Amino acid sequence: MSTAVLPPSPSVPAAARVATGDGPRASVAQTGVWIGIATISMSFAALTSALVVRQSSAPDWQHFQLPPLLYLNTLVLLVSSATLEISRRRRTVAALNATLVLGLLFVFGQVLAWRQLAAQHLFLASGPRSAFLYVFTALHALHVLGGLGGLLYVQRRLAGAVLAPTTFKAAALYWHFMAILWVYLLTLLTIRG
Amino acid sequence: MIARVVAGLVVLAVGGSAAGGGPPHRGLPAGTISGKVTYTGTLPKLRQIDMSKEPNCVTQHPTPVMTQDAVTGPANSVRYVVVYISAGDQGAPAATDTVHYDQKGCLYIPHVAAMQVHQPLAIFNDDPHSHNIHPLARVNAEWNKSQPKGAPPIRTSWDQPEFIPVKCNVHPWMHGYFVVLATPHSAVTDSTGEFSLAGLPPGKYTVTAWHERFGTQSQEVTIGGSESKTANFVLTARPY
Amino acid sequence: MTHGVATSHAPPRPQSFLRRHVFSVDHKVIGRQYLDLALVAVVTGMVLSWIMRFHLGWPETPVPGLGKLAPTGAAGGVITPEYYLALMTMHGTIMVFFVLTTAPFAGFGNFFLPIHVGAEDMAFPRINMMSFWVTLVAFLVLLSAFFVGDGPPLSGWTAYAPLSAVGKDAGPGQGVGQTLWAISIAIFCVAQLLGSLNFIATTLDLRTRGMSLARLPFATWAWFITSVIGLVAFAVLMPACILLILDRVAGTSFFIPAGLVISDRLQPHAGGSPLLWQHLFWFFGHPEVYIAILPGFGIVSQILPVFARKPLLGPRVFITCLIAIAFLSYTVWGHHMFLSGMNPLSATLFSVPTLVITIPATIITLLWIGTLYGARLRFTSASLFALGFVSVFVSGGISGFFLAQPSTDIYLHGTYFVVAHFHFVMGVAAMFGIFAGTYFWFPKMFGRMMNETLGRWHFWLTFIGVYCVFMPMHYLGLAGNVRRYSAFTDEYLQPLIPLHRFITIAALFTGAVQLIFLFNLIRSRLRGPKAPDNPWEATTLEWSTSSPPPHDNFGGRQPVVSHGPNEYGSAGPRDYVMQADPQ
Amino acid sequence: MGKLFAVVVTVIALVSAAIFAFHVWWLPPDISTHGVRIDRQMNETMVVAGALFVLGQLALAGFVWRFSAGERGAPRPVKSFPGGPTPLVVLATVLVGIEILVLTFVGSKVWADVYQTPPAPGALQIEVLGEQFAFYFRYAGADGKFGAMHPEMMNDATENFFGLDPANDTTARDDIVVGSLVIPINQPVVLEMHAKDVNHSFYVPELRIQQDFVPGLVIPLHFTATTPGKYELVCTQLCGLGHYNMRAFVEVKTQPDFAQWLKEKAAAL
Repeated sequence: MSTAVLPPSPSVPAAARVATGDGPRASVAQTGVWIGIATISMSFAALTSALVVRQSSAPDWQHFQLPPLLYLNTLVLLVSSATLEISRRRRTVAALNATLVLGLLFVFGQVLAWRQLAAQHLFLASGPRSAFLYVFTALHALHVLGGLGGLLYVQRRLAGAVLAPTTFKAAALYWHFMAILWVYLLTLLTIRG
Repeated sequence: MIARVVAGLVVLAVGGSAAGGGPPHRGLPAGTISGKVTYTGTLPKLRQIDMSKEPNCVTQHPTPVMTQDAVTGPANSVRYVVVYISAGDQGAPAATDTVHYDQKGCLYIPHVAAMQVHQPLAIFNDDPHSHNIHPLARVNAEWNKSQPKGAPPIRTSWDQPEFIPVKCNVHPWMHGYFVVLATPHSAVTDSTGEFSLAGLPPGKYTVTAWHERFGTQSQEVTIGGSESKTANFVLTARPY
Repeated sequence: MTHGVATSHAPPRPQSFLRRHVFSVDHKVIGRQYLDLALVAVVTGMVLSWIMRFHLGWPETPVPGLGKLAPTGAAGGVITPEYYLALMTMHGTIMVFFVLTTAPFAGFGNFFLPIHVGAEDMAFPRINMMSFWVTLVAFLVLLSAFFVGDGPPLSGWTAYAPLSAVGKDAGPGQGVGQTLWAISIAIFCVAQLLGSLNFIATTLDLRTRGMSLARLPFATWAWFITSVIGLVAFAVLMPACILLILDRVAGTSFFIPAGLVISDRLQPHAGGSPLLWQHLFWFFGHPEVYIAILPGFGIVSQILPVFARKPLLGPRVFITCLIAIAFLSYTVWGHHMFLSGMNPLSATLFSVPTLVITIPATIITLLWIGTLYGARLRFTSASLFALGFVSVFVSGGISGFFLAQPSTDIYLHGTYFVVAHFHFVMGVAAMFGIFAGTYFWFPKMFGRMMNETLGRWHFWLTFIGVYCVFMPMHYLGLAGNVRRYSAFTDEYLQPLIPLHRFITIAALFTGAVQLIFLFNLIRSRLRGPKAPDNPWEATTLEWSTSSPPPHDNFGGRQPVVSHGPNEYGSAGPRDYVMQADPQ
Repeated sequence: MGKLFAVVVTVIALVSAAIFAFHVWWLPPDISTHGVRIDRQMNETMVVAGALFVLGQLALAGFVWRFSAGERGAPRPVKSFPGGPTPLVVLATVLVGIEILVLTFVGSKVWADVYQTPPAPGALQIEVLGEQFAFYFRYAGADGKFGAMHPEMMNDATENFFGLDPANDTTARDDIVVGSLVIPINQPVVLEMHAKDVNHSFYVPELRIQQDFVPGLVIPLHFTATTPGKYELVCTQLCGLGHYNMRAFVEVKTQPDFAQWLKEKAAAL
């Protein structure tokens, strides 16, 4: 059995372990995020088709003005994407902290928007449009919290200067997707007024 | 099987007569309130129950069976009226005999069963096919049980007073009532429309007559000693 | 004997028993855990089917002991109609989700996909471990429906609204039981999505040197494509379950229209569409049946060449057909709803892709049969079950022709013909795939050989048994026997009762035969003879490492692949070339 | 071992196919005008599918019989399928492809006549209500008009299954509500299908017709019966614990008998 001596190939890191080498394999985290994005998009596509079918199935679709706070929250989320991109390019912790704060501000803003809706007596069960509004905002906020968890993990590793750029890129990719998804959802809910 | 049918008949005879429940107090003076329930106004037209879905039941009823929500007897008497003491009851001993509720020929026998809170109730299925009993209780706990052919009787009791409509999901025309009362003094009128509440210690009572379609009426009756008072009720009937 | 390159540093080896055997991130332990869960689930599901079949054959005969086990559901040992439907719902849900999706895909896939691609573990080991424990939680939540409220739900594994969405007014089991069902399935979706994510990331990114996509073994191709289908399918079922739970507990009306009077009560809902649930469910439902069968395709295509001692005929054609089936599986869901009140024109539109999808399936079957041409077939339990898979899949697939056309579906929809079709394809063919995979990979997974004689007895009795159970169901369907009936009181069903009794006897016999397999599993795991590294002389990477494989699969060396998985029947001292053999 | 497998598979294939071929269990005789074409479609598919089934199983059995490794003698050199996979792909695509075209084209016409064409103008209109665990049927009565349905007034105890309000809806007073579907022969009938609570289905094997009730929708279903007699209508969509017992009888009467029956029911109102 001839054992050819080959140059040591880049290690095969599981995402859990520190990825020092910068080989193509290290982008496993990015592949994982892209697959996650595909899954989440499919879920919201299913919910979109449910919204369309539900709107046409009965004339009880409510017509009310969305609380303007939602549009402000969108701005907050977009700014947080920008700060994250700055943090990724310059690997600065300050910008990353700003992203975390803005992310939390967005989630807090969403809850505030819920309270405004409640004040207008628009609850989950009061009609199909408000039901879909609550379902969309709740599921999106849940995934934003998941993204914040990822950013905390990235922050801890960035502080310890052991963060592979691809892992940072993966986390940033997920966060930008959160912003894009929210813009889509808000547009859908607005035009389906 | 034969034994149960005979038992069912015996109960029918006892339950059918107007001498309602409520054991008399030993030795104390005990009065009786009796009377007759009649109706005025035009009766709704009773419709024939269509049991064509269940051939076993169609064969058990040679003559057509009419709906039982407004059953009347001779001289405008009204059947299936529950007459009971709604106020002034002085805490008589609880009724302990088991109330028999039978399903025979895709009908509930008796159509209306009066019982006291916590009184044992036994539901029999004497049909050659499965029934399912669904008491639509709101105050009490609601349940919905099937009783296949030959299954053991369902033994239960109710712990809150309530007028519980009972339906069979498998045979939608089957309807009955469990009238659960706080007092043991109650009676269900038969086709003569007469009732009698015995064993009442002296006191002021409110007697109420309830019918599933013609509503409720109450009267005040005071019992001095071992005397018998009459209380007649006249319910109003509407065609639709 | 393995040839490869020293990896820079192996992952730290967990020490405590808990870390190594219970909360382990090693894909092999997780694969075994999934298979053990599937074993418990399949035994539960089979026992439920025994009780159901016995009730159909002899409705009035009490089952001794059942009265004590289920006092409300089976007072006096005779089960009530609602308990029969509850058992049917749990049988369907347990078998489809916790056996046919868990064992062939998550069980064998978790164990062998990383080894097949030459990796040390899955791309995200911790997520992989989480996906098993979340599946276990889902299974326990589902089983808790037996012990809570008024019993398990009775709306079938399809849980059509409004029967499933209205609440306890719709009947016993529709209160707490149905909510637990919906929560359990939502949790299961999360677990499957995490699993699929791991499978795809590992297949794409962690392939060792020389392991191009073309050289992936067929089983891995099947797991990879199944995980892509699963990703999209379960991503649709989860929001559907969330909307169903909201309809049930939060008073929304996604699936419940106005003016419904149930148990003499006007329901406080308005505007929902019951067809919306059917569309969302079946958009997941049909890809789900391909998730159950494609791993079986992969396993059979992996096993047949080994025992035919010749390459699989047309490997590229096989892979193309798998991909074609994956795409087409998302265009056919309407054939479940021809008569459901959906626009009749779309029935014609859905019937065309349904019939077209039979072409790739037929091609794959012909490839298997073509592989047998000129072979030198060796008969072991694994190869017998693989051949049995081909025969049973042909029977099940052909009855699909009748259900794919709306005109014949008018008569056959909702009858036992449908029950025969999906049991043959999912209940038997997929199970034969799992049996074949077990007999084939048991030596590699546990380092011990299974007993061949017991294996052969198990095959012959099961093969004949399943035909006796499920082929007559086609005849029941032709006679118009409606499915999901707990008793046959209609006059036109009376002459069919003897056939039902024959099926019941065959089902009890075939079920009992599975004890041979169970006994063989346990005995071989404890006292089976030591297994060599490559007992079947196969070529894929798992056979070039020890049995069972070490913690990092290849003992510190990363394999270099220089051959495809299909190198059988070659000239030379050995009639096969292993993938890891040097050039 | 290979020969045993081949024999078992062949026996199973031939026995199963024979039971199908000799119609040991088969569809009941058809009594509807559109049913004959469904039966023809069923027979055609049975022939084609039966052939594919038997050929498939026999091919598998034959190859296993022929190519199992002989215990005696030197191992024969391995031969691959003549021409590789392409002939099989072509065979499958052409064979199954043609069959699909034929079945779809013919089948879609049969389906369209029943489900995509409006009912004939002179069709007798009958309202059907599917409720938890019984069917009820309503005829328009003398005035030819159906009274409005009020879900909140539905009361099974007083046989008011359709929630009619005869007090102040005069058209409802003459509506005939019965528990079995009585229809005249050779006259198109259109059923307006209402679901009171959950999904149900309308299935009469002899009429070769099946259609789900969907709560919230009123679905028309039309057919024409040709043979007098009494047939069973059953529910095929799981609707709860009484699903197995949800049944009604379909009585197909000659024209005079039907008119007589209608008069009796109207009088008994």
